[in-house]
Amino acid sequence: MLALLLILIPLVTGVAAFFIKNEKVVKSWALLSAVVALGISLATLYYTDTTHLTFTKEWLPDLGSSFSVGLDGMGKMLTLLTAIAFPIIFISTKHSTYKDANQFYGLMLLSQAGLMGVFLSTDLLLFYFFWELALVPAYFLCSKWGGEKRISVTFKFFIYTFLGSLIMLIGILYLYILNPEKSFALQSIYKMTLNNRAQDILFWMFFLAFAIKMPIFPFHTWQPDTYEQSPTATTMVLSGIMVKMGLFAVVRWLLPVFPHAARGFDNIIIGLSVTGMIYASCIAIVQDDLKRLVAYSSIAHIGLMSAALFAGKANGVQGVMVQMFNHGINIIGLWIVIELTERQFGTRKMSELGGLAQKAPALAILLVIVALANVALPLTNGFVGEFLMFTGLYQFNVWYTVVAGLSIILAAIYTLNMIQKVFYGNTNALTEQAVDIRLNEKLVLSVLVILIFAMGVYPKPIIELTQASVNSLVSVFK
Amino acid sequence: MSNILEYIWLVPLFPLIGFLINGLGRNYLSKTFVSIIGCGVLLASFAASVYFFMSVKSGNSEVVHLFDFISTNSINIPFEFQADALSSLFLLIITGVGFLIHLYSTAYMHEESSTHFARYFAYLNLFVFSMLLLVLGGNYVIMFIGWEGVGLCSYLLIGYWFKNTDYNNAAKKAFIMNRIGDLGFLLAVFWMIQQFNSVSFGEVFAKSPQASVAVLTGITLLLFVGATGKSAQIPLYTWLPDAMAGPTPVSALIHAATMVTAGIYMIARSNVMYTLAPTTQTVVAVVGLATAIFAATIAIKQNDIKKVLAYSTVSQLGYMFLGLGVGAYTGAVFHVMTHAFFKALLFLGAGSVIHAMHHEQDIRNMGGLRKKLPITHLTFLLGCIAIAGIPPFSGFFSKDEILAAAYEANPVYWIIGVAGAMMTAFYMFRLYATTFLGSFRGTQEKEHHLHESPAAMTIPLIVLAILAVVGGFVGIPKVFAENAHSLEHFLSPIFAQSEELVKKEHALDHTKEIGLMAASVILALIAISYALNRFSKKPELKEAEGFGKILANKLYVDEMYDAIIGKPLKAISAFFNNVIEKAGIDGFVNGIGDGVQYASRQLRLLQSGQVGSYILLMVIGIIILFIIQLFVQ
Amino acid sequence: MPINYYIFLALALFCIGVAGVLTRRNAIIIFMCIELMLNAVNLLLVAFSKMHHLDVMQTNPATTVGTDAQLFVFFIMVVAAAEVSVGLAIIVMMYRNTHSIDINFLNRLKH
Amino acid sequence: MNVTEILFWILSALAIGSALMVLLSKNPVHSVLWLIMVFFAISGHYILLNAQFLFIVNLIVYAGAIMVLFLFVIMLMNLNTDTEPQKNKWLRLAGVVAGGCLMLVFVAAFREAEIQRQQANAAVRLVQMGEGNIGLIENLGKALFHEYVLPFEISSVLFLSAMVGAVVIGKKGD
Amino acid sequence: MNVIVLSAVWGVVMMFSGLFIADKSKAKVVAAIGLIVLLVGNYFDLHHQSFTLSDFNGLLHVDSFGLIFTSIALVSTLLYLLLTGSEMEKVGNHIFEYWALIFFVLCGVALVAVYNNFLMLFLGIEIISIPLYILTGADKRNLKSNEGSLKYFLMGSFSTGIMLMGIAFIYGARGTFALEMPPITTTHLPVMIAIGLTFLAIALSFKVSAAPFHFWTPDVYDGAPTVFTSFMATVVKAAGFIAFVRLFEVSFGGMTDYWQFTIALIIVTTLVVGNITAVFQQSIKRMLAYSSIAQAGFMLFAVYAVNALAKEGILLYAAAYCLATIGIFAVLVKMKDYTFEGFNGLAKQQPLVAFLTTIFLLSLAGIPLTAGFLAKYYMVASAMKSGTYIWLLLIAMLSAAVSVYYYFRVIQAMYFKQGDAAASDITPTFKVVLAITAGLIILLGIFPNSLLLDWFHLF
Repeated sequence: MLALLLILIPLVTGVAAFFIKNEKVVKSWALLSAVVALGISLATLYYTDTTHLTFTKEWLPDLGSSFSVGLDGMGKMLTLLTAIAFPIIFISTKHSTYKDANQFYGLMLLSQAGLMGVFLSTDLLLFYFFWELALVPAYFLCSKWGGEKRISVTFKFFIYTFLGSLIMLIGILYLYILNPEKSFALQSIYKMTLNNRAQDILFWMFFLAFAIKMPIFPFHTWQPDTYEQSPTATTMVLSGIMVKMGLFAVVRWLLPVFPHAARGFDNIIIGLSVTGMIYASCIAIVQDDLKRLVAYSSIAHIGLMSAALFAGKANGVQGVMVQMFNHGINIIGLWIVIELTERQFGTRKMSELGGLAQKAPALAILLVIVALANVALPLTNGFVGEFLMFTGLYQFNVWYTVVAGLSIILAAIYTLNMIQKVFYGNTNALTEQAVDIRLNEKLVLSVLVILIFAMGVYPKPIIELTQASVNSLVSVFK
Repeated sequence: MSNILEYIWLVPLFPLIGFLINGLGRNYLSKTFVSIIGCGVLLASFAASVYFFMSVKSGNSEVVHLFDFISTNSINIPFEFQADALSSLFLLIITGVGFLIHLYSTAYMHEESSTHFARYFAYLNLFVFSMLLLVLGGNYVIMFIGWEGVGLCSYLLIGYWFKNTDYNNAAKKAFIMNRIGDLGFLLAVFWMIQQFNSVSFGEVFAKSPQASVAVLTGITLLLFVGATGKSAQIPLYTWLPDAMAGPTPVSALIHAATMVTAGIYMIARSNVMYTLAPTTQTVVAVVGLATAIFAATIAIKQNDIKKVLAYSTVSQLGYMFLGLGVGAYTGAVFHVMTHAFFKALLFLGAGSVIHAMHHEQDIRNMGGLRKKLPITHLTFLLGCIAIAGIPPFSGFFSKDEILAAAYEANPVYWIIGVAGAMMTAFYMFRLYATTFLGSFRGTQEKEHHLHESPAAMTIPLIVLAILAVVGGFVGIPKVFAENAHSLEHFLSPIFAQSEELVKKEHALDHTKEIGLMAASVILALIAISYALNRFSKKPELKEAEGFGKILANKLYVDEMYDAIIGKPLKAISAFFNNVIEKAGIDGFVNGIGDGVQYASRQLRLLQSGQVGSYILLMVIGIIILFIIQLFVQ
Repeated sequence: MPINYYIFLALALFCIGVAGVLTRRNAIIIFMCIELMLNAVNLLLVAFSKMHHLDVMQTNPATTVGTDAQLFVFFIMVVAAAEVSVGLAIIVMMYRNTHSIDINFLNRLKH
Repeated sequence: MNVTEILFWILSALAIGSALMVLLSKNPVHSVLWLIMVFFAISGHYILLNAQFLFIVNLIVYAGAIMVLFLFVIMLMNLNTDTEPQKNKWLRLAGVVAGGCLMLVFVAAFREAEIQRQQANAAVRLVQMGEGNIGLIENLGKALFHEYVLPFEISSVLFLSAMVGAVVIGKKGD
Repeated sequence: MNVIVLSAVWGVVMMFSGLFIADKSKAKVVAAIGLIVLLVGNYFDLHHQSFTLSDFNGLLHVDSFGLIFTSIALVSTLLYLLLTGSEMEKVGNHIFEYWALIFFVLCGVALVAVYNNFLMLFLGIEIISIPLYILTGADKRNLKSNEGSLKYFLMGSFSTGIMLMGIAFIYGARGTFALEMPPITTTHLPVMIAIGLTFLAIALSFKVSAAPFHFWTPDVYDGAPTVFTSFMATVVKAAGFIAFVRLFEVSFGGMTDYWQFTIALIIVTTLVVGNITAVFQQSIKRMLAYSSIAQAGFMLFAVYAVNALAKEGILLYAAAYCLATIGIFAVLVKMKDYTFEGFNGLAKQQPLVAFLTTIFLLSLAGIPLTAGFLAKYYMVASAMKSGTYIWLLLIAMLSAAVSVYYYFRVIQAMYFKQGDAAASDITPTFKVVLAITAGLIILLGIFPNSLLLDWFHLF
């Protein structure tokens, strides 16, 4: 039942938000809804019984699909991430003004509902529903409140990801046809034994959709543009949570269902991921726009996660679990900083900024911490995940690790460049009048920083939360 | 009752508390309070260290399990501390020297505004915390935490004056070069996990003898890559001279006494693996020796007081690696200790000079400071003598132990080593003479303002000077007195396993050893006297020429790196960004869109508006369908 | 008569009708060609009707098999008549507006 | 070759020839007349097939009423000239070629079927000529008002709509 | 069967009420009453209560498939009437006649939904076609309307000829016009059946505007008065599909191996031509014409698959497609400017209308939670169930992605572009009916079973 609430609350409040005309009220409304969702999400951590964590209702009997949602460790972790992210986003954007705020917050909540649904569904067709449902509000958010080139850019984003989803849809159907039980239920699909040829074909159909969503090189080109053009609140959702959809889907729907194909194509995918890591890191070095820089850095991080996932070693997969959460936290932190910077100076160009550390020390410190977590400095949350992922990748193949490891260095280069260009050095005409961040922003960032350190020093809870998921996944590879 | 060493976590806890107080309260605390906190936590830490040291000295040692850090089904990496001889010795050095430098800093940094002052102390405390983690860590991952932590603090402190772009660049360079090394370290850790399924020292070392030599060579080489980054060895040494951009006490603490010796600590800690991998040992020795001589050569032509010391540090670190490479682990650790004393002393002395000179660092503008800064002068001189290896100063004993071991391994090592030692003596006394002897070469105004530093600065100088003088006596070689090498005795449990594996006999007889000592001392003395003669009278003020110029430009290594790595990286990045990303992948994606648009434009021309052509097309369609239906299938 | 003769004849007429539709520009002539096609169909249907009738009659002389096809032809004529009335009305309307029934001038709607 | 066969060939040749003339005549009125010729020929075939009712209907409805309507409209539009602008030569050629190809495809298909039939030694399917009473009005009438009363009624809807349509389209003034 | 009779009768009623009712705007009311009567009649039919004779000599086969479709057609027409009915007054004076013609068309629609004999198919299609030729040309002064009408007529008659040829050959092969055909036992399809089948496939492809027999569609849809385009593009087109599916299921269902490839080719051509050509259109009306071609490509999957899933699917698709398209046309007809630019900034002027239009567009694009998604899903699923041409499905998905391009251009224009879209007389009633239409789409997208498909098993 709790699982159902996690979807319903943002859905209902989201729809309701459209009818609240007062901007202040709608902001509070959205925040309230997000906080309630967070509370429920926290409550799910407490329960382990299925009555609280699952919900099933007959839905499309002809098609063998039912409305069934449920939470396992990984699901809890990702819904928690989603539930944490939204209040943070709402608080941090409290001072941003959005035209038609009711629509903005309504759509944000709807996208939350979609995301929750993706993480919760235990029915493949339902999963597909939510998969798309998360995309549509994002499209509107980006297109309406985005930057100058928003229309064409988000359009590309939409068609690109939609195409991937459609191909997955064929795969879903094909899988259904092959399923003797004629059911979309997770358990039923897990029970299937597919022949190798079917696995190979289906694997790519599914993987393409997930690869575009994550995104993995070379399917990533929608991403920097979209991140750049979207309103930052949406970018947070996109990069903090939505990319996790791809990874989550790989864990939930790809690897356990097509184990043979996953093993067969592991080198190709890891190769792509690792290439992407280096490639994206290199590109990040020459970016001038903060958002693009973070976007490319995200591609590099996702590349590592994907590589570790397909390596299929227990450590690596565990690392991915940890990192899914942590990357979400970190990148949201980065976006908040960028949002704050942009709101104040109206630019994201690093070449136009500088010397902010003098004027806004709190912002600078918080950014440095988040940025360092992003480059996986030990004792920050980024380290635990990356360490485990590299360990897993190493067990798979040394050379991938060596090449992927270069990204550690490259990440340091672009991150430090960013810190230096934005925060250090002397102020210029633009940044002369800078003021430090407000209390609510400090609060939000502090929460993130506390999470960063808490997860970095004592990652055990999250490891234990996801351990069962890891075990079942790794057993697939054996 | 549980072991008292269970409480060893107190040692790093104090600086952490100091960091938190100073860091969070930087806008509210007064400078005095910050100083008290900053120094106080170190003092407390030092006191605790002494206490634990005593406990260890009486044969105690313990692996302290604090909590589970990364513990999955397949691997368990606890947060554990290793309290034993090696770490307790390092604790002493770090907290002791650290305290002195903190104390020194209260005066040195007094001009900073209180916010920045607090920030400075927060960073310093954080650094000490990280360094303590590094040496206390009971496994490679905890060590790595400290390892990266000190790199970070180094970065923060080098770039402390963040308004200056050059400083920032130096800080960035330090961090990135460290990261290159860290990658090696990490790969080694991954390898260890794969090989031993553990990263805890005890387990790894216990399992090492069973591992193949190739694996151990690989792991140790990768670890050594990490060490070259942190300890500024060829090829990753160039960040250290640049790191002099930071405040001088920082240079003293981080870039001379503690952080840069992390590599030595790590290898000494991993001595079992290194002993089992002779190839790596050779590599370590050769790299160490090469760095020693290479950096010494460059140091000869440097005119910045801190740069000379920086290259000297690089060079001395090279000696330490030489020691590690030839199996003289105790010697290397011994040299770490003495080096911490005299190099910290020299840096602080240099800081005192810079303080007096109002941030003038070029020795060509100094001279004759002997009278104005008597305490500084005297302590600096003692430091110079110590580093030059003149008995009975500390540097003599430690350096000699390394050189003796090097001779045993290969006499060529010794010859080159001694040549380096000679150069060390030469450039140190060149520095000394140019700075303190002769007459003042700066402006009148500057001369007028020259003054001895306050007590907070001179006391550390004096203490360190005493240590630099007498520090060597903990390791008196057997030649002079049997069993007088108390350090060796103290550290023996750490290296016992290695000793057992090698079981080498001391081939060097005592006469020969004394002969070698004498030779090195005499050569050093010759170099000293030449330097004193040459530079106290007419210091080299003009620009260097010829080979000297190449040396003065640090052999153009930075430029070379830029040409080999920096520029290609930028070019590749730009290529990726502009060509592959924009024209290639994105071009392809957009091309599909454009293709559809183009197809649309063309295809709609079929819709010509002419019924005749419509029907014609339909009939053609009919014919094709019939052909397919009737004949193809 | 073998049925193939009728089939070929009907198809020939049909194809001539198609060719006529394709080659002429006058809307009325095109329409006439379509009528030609319909007549080809009619002929074919009647032929088939008699073919099936013959088949069955050998076993059952009183059969009425084949009646349906002839009725179908009747309905085709009915529909054709209705179609002609509407079609010619449209052509006339067109002619009233443009004074032409040349289909080549029908190109306001395109692309 | 009996009379029926001779008549079949003559009528067939007449039908095809007249049909071709419909295409080839430049003057629309001539086309109409040639088309009437075709209808006559086809009606002749109906006679041969003993489809008397259809023969009559074809003559009255088609050749009589419908063609007269055509003729009437052509006259109304004053198209009684040879000046119909010709289509583009290539398009005309394409039209003829397309029609020919279509014919070719069918001929080929039936040739193939014929070969298969011969291989299978199956009998040639014949058409009943000149006898049989299904084409008589009595038989057809019965069927029409028994089994086929539904389409018969429904065709009235068709006529109604055609009627309404003619009014809507043809009525002047709006 | 009730509907066939009632619609013909009500057509006559409409004609005569034109004589007695002077107020043209009352036509709508009479028509609405008629539609409700038809719906009631159909409801009774669904419960096996035919007002008239139930023995059709095998000419009709009244089943749930046909009757549910008839209901869909009637409900769509009713919504169409409520949304766009009053726009008819702008076309010309003969409102009552227009409605009469629409009722005749409905008669044809009801006929092709339940036919069981080629004769009835032929008659049904003609009854649908002839009034449409007229309605296309209803705007007599408008040369485009004239032109569309003539084009439609010429090509329509041509296709009639083709269909008749097909029927003739099928008859030649079998000696009966009944629809059921025994499965083929020989290795080759008999040549006459092959030819007949292909001719019929071509003729019906023409009716449902599948490429390469689609050429009439854009011109006719564009030329016809928009009110009638709306009707033509939805109810009539869906009826074509029902006829198509019925024919291929009952007659040729036993020989799928012999023609699936042909249909697959038609599907691919249709999807590619429809979607790609739609991309470059500037007029939304014309874009919708091409989009209807593209949608036809999807609906053809039901013909391709001819299984139970396909039949359910085509019903759902028909409902989804009719509702969404009627909705969009209802909005379009209110607009001054039919180009994409004409919609710029509509969300500002008419937020609700823009939002509902968005739902229609999303449904057409096949985004989940709308009926359009499930419809497409059923189509693909049925195709997958019956055949193994996976490339066909891939092309379908690629073209669905392309279709997003042109549907979303409208959304972009409404929401993200500046402009002053001018929409005239949007009444509250209009909004309510539009909202009901959109609501139906959403409900169908979430609960297709209880709303529509469960009826299927009733019969």
